[in-house]
Amino acid sequence: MPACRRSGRFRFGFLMVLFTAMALLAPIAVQAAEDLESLVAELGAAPLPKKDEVVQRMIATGAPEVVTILEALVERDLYTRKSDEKVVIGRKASGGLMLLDPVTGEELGVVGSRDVSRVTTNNSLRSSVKASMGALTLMSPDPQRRLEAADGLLKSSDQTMLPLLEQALAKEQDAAVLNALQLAEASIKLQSESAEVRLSGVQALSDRTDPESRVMLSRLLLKDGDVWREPDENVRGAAEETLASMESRLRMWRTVEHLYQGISLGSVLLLAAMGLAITFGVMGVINMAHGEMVMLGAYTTFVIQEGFRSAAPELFGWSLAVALPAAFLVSALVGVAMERGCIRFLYGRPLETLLATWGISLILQQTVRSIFGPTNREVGSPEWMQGAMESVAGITLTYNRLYIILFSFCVLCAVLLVLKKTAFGLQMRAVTQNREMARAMGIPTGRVDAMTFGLGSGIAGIAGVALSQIDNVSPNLGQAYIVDSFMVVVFGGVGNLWGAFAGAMSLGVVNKLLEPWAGAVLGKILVLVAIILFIQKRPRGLFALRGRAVES
Amino acid sequence: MSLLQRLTAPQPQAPGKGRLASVILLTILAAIAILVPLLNLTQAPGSALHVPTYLVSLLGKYLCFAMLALSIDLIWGFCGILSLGHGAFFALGGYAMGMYLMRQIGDRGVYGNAELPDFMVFLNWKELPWYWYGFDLFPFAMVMALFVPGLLAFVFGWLAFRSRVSGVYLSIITQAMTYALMLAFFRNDMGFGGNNGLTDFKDLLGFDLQADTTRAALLAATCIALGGCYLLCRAIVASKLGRLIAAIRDDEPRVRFLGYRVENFKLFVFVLSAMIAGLAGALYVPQVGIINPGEFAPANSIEAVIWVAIGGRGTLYGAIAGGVLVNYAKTVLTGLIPEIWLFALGAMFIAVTLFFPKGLVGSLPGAIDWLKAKAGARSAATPTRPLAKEAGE
Amino acid sequence: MTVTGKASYAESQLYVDGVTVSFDGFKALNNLSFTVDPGEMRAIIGPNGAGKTTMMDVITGKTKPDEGRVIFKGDIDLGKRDEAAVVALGIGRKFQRPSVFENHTVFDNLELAIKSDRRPFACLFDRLDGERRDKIDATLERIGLTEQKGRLAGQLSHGQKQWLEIGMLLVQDPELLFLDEPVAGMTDQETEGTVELLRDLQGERSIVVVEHDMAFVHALGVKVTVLHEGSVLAEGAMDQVQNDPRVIEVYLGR
Amino acid sequence: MGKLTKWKGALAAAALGVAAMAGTGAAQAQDTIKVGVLHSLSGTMAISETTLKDVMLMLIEDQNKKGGVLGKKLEPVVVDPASDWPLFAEKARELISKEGVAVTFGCWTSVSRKSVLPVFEELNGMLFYPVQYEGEESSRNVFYTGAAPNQQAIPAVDYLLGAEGGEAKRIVLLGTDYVYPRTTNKILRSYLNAKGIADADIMENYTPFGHSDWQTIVAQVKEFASQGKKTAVVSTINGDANVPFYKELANQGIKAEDIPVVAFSVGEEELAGLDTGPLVGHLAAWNYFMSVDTPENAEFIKTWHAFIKDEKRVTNDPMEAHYIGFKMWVQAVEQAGTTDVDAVRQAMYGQKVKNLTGGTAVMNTNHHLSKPVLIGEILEDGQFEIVSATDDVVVGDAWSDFIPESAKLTADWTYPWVCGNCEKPRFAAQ
Repeated sequence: MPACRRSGRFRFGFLMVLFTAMALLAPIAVQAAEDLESLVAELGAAPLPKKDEVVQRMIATGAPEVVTILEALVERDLYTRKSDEKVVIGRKASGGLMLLDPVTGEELGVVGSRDVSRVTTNNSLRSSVKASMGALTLMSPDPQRRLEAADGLLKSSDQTMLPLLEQALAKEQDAAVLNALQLAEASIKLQSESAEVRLSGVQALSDRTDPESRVMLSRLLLKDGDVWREPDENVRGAAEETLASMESRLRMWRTVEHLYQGISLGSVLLLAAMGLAITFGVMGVINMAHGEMVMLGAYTTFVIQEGFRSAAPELFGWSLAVALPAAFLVSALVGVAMERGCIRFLYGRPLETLLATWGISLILQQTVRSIFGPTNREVGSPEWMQGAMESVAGITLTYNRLYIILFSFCVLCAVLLVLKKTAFGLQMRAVTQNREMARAMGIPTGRVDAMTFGLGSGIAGIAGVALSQIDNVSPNLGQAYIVDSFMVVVFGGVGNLWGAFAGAMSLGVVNKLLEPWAGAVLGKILVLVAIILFIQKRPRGLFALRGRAVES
Repeated sequence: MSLLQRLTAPQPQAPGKGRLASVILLTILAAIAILVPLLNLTQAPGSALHVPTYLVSLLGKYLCFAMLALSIDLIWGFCGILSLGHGAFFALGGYAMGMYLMRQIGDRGVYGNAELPDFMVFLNWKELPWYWYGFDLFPFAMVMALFVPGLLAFVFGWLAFRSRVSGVYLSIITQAMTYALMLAFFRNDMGFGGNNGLTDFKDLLGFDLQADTTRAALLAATCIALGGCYLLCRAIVASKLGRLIAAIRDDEPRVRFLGYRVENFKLFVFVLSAMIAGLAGALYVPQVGIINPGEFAPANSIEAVIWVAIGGRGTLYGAIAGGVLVNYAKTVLTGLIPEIWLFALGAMFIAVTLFFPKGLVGSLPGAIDWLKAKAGARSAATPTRPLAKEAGE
Repeated sequence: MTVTGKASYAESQLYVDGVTVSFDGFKALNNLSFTVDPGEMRAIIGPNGAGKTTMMDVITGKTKPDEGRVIFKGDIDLGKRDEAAVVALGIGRKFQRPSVFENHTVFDNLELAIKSDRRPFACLFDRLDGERRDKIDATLERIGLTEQKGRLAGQLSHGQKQWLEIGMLLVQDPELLFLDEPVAGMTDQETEGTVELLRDLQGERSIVVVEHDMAFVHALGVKVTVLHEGSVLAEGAMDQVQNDPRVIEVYLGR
Repeated sequence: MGKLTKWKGALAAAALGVAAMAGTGAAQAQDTIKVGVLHSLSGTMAISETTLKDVMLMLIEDQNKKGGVLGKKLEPVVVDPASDWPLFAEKARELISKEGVAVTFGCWTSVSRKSVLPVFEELNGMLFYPVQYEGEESSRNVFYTGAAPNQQAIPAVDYLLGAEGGEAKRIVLLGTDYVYPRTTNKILRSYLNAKGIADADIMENYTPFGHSDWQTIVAQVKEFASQGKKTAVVSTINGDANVPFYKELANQGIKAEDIPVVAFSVGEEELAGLDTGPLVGHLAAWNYFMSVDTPENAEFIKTWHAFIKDEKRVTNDPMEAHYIGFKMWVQAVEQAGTTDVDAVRQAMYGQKVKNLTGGTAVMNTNHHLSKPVLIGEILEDGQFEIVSATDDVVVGDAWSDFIPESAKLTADWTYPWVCGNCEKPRFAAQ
């Protein structure tokens, strides 16, 4: 894992802030301070369900080292040394783990990973520790840390934290943290003893639609047996009303979300089909090895990323930028080799190309399986492609999909430009329209054929880079997309890139609109049946030219 | 445009040396039908002449695939319709037989429910769905094995041919059809056992499916069915109807402007071909002991087309040979070189395409001529062209 | 757009009335009207893209007109019928590119064409009777291919293929015959033969010849209709049409 | 005359061909014991099954180093059924009747097992099946070394409902649409109902094999979880579909602390193809995890890395299942003094092998193992941290107690009670 995710370690300046927080928390720390050392040892030895209690007692000591220890616990850096059962903090170092004394911070030397065993945590423990730590890290200079603290507070809904929280709210600049803090504030208010404060909590949520607020509000409307969780009728009424208005606002946003998902599926289909639109649509080669070209692109990405991981892990974010041209080249070269070695003998016999390319696809699959093994390969996403844009409306637009949509449009434009504006594009169109005439005019038809096929294959390779971000990278990758790609090309109209575009988008959107009510399987079946019926209406696809010449 | 022209361009027709080939083929089939069961049942397992049961069901499986290939050749080789979804008809026939075999299990299933197959019992189905009615009767099931694929082919063909969907568009939507069916049959809610399909068959017409005699009889029945279908296809191809569908393949507008309703002819052959595929599926299931939605996979249909191409399209016997040959190669290679057999298979497809465009069997007449010419050349020194060039257009 | 022809449409063999067809905005036929009389031979000429083939597509049921109608024998509307139905009414069509079934023998080509039950099952059991065999032989004689009857049509010369295709139409006994460029790619000798063949046919049935070859049209010596941009530009005897300034401008002049 | 010779020639050729095919299997040297390995090396399942083939080769090589079995070397017979289910049956028959294998280790998917089952029963072969499955089966000729639903699904759900797992009140059952998820979810639903979770709080969703676009479903899960009750996801999503599912899960920001996902088909091997950073804390339930710290496991991993010559390769649960199955078979053969299937079968019952995770696995007379159940959380390095383990081994149930028709049934293959699906004892024929 990139080390950067563990950034924001304990810093001295931060300590000062902490002490202030500690002072505010003084009432909790009145109990006799226990010996931290023995508590840490107890933490290591306690079974999972008992650990939380130990953690609470550690916090109660008010010792500043507690934060470090608890962070280590949450980050799974807390270990028990096997030799003497001492609980230590372990940091990755060359040759194994550098052990630190949790209380004194003193270095205890590097040991192998087999010499220590990790202090186990689980989701509920971590979540409760984070909640308890919220108070301690709310003023951290690191926004990520503050965000976590706010999330922790949201979960603990600790009434005593309200004053500190208000203080933090007043100072906060970062929008995401502010948002989380407001949520936490509302959550704490909703847990208040006073119905009035609870009502104000409900009102504070009225402008939002995110899932967290909906969780909080719907919680008020639950019953435990016959008893309402929320005793006050007014608060319940307000919550109900707010929820209803959220729902109505959400309904529109959900349509937007479905459309986004549809377009995103469509752009994946478009990427997969675009190369085919050239090799199959323009050149007439029924290229069953198209999927394998996509797969080669994905594997190229894998190889490039491995290179980055071993040579320059800090530049990992750039790996995709390098992978794109590399994947294009690899697939294009294999495509050219295929064309020169086999397909060129088959022009004029398109059905035979189906056979030969099927054979090639088997060979390519097995080659990749022999070289890289049959299992999935890990292709990572650079930081900027991870996560999602959480809109205020509570719908999620994931970054990787967003980039793929943009990327597919860029590729489409680039290909259109190549075909329409370059000399090669002109030659290519000339050759596919009238080979004899083109040859007579001195166009090297053989080279143009090879380059056209190379272009189609190269685009498939580029698609592989994008698909590696959302799907398996395995020898079977190509198989999963070949049928869909053919559907898109045929649905849109053979030999027309705009057709492929329209076909991919309409299939993607229709599929995603159907899915919520028909289910994924039935939705897909319906789309296929729709394609079959549609072809009856337009036997040459969506974007076919109508006219005498086309039909002859 | 250019693609469509190419797709509708006439395919080379193998010279009509069908008679000799038919005799050889039917002889081999008769020999298999008589000799293999005989050698399997009468010879002791140690004897050199003994045919192991393993081989009996293997041969049966090959011949079912050969029948599927035959049905594809009828429409592709002679009518120019490339169906990339013929596996669907095969699988539907198989399911009809499978449903009969499931019902035959009766209360011998694990839950002892006489009415419901096991997979329905543990998925809480309370009663038999209506479309399972009647499948406890063998004749009904057999009629369905032919009727259901035929009906699907009729509806699909009626839509497609009437709208003049042709060439690659037709091929791709046949693929959509089989793909959609595959997804549908994967659904457990469909009531066909989902991914596991139908298995654990016990007996057929009261005969134990695991008995050697039953297997031998099934093999013989497959031989007879294949021979019969072959003769039927031959008869059709030789009739005026046959010449007409070949004419449709070569020049569809001309046929249309001679006053024939081309769609009806295509539909007729398509439905017939689907029914042959359905029959092949029905014979296949009791011999391999399972039918599941994997049979609908588009790749299976494409592979079946490849058998035809490898054997030689437009000859009928070539398709049969191709079906047996490719599957035999698969059996041998997956056992012999399990790690790399795909290389061998892939290379075989490419080599046949490049060097024997008429298929292995389809190239035989040409090869014989070439050999003869070569023999003649020694005395007369007449120049000859290499085979591959001659076979290419 | 002169509507010509002496007889009213009720007595005409074919009456094309204001037909318009457009493909994606391009008008292939634009309010086209003309009449062919029973037994008449007519030549239709026009530059590339004038709409000749589309006109035949409309008449033979392949393309549906956007506007206008096509009336056969005074009262049969062809607009709603498909190719097979149009052929059944007695209209035959020869294509520009000779289209015969190259993998069948000459005799088989004619057998497939001869009048018979056109349904699949009938074809499955159809056996040629003596009467139809005689008719095929007579047609073979007429198109001069008796010697070739056992050969594959693909092995015929270009001209022979054209004749075979005409023969395939003749065995159907059509009342109206469309011949699209019947002498394209023929040697002079073959062209002469074709002229003879057509002359021989004249009077038996109505024939519409669509041609580029001026000498051939001249040799036929029949009434000529000139198409331009989907409409009739001029009509009359060849000499008369050849001197029409509009025709010279759009067609002959180029 | 000419015709007659042709006929004769054809007949002779046919006979020759048949004889040639039959001959290939004949005449085997009997100085080795053949072990069949029936795992897909190509097609969709190669991704999981190839590893198992390698494990078998490793185990056999290891055993041969120790001198083989009964003084004979073991000889692996590897075939490729190519993820093609009927081909599985064909290959099984080939292994048993042509190759004469003493035992077969193989299959992954339920359908492949169902496909070969009649063959093994007819020819009285012996199959070791190493993968967790839906149960509802007990065959005389199959030993099930993977987990039955009660050895995986039920303990995992118990964990989610318990205090440690976060006391989930709403459960999403996500699965691929085939028999294993359907059956497991059916069992789970009736179990959840018994635990007081109403049907309204259970969401069930099925997707096709290899489903790759999870946007809608993950969004639906989020939606379902936003109704105020703690929600957890139980995933029986199969094979390849998992990678895109987890990628989507990570990108839509579903954190394990909010909505934990517990999976039954995701192990170390599946995670090897993923960036697990965003997935930390999601769960899986198995009988084995690579991260378990025992000397046996360390030894096993060491041998595996040496054999496969790749330090990065992981080990997983079905590999342990093969390990246990193979060891048991070797012990049973040594004990029976023969490889005869009937004798070995009787010797199998009660065989004990030390688990790689500590404790001892026992083969029961219903052909299922007693094994411990572990629940692990995903770590950043793609390994699992064990957060819960059963105190004792759990006896594999061939027939679930939560399906009424099935609860009545018992499986017991000890002589003379010989039946895999009986309500009352059934005895061997006299």
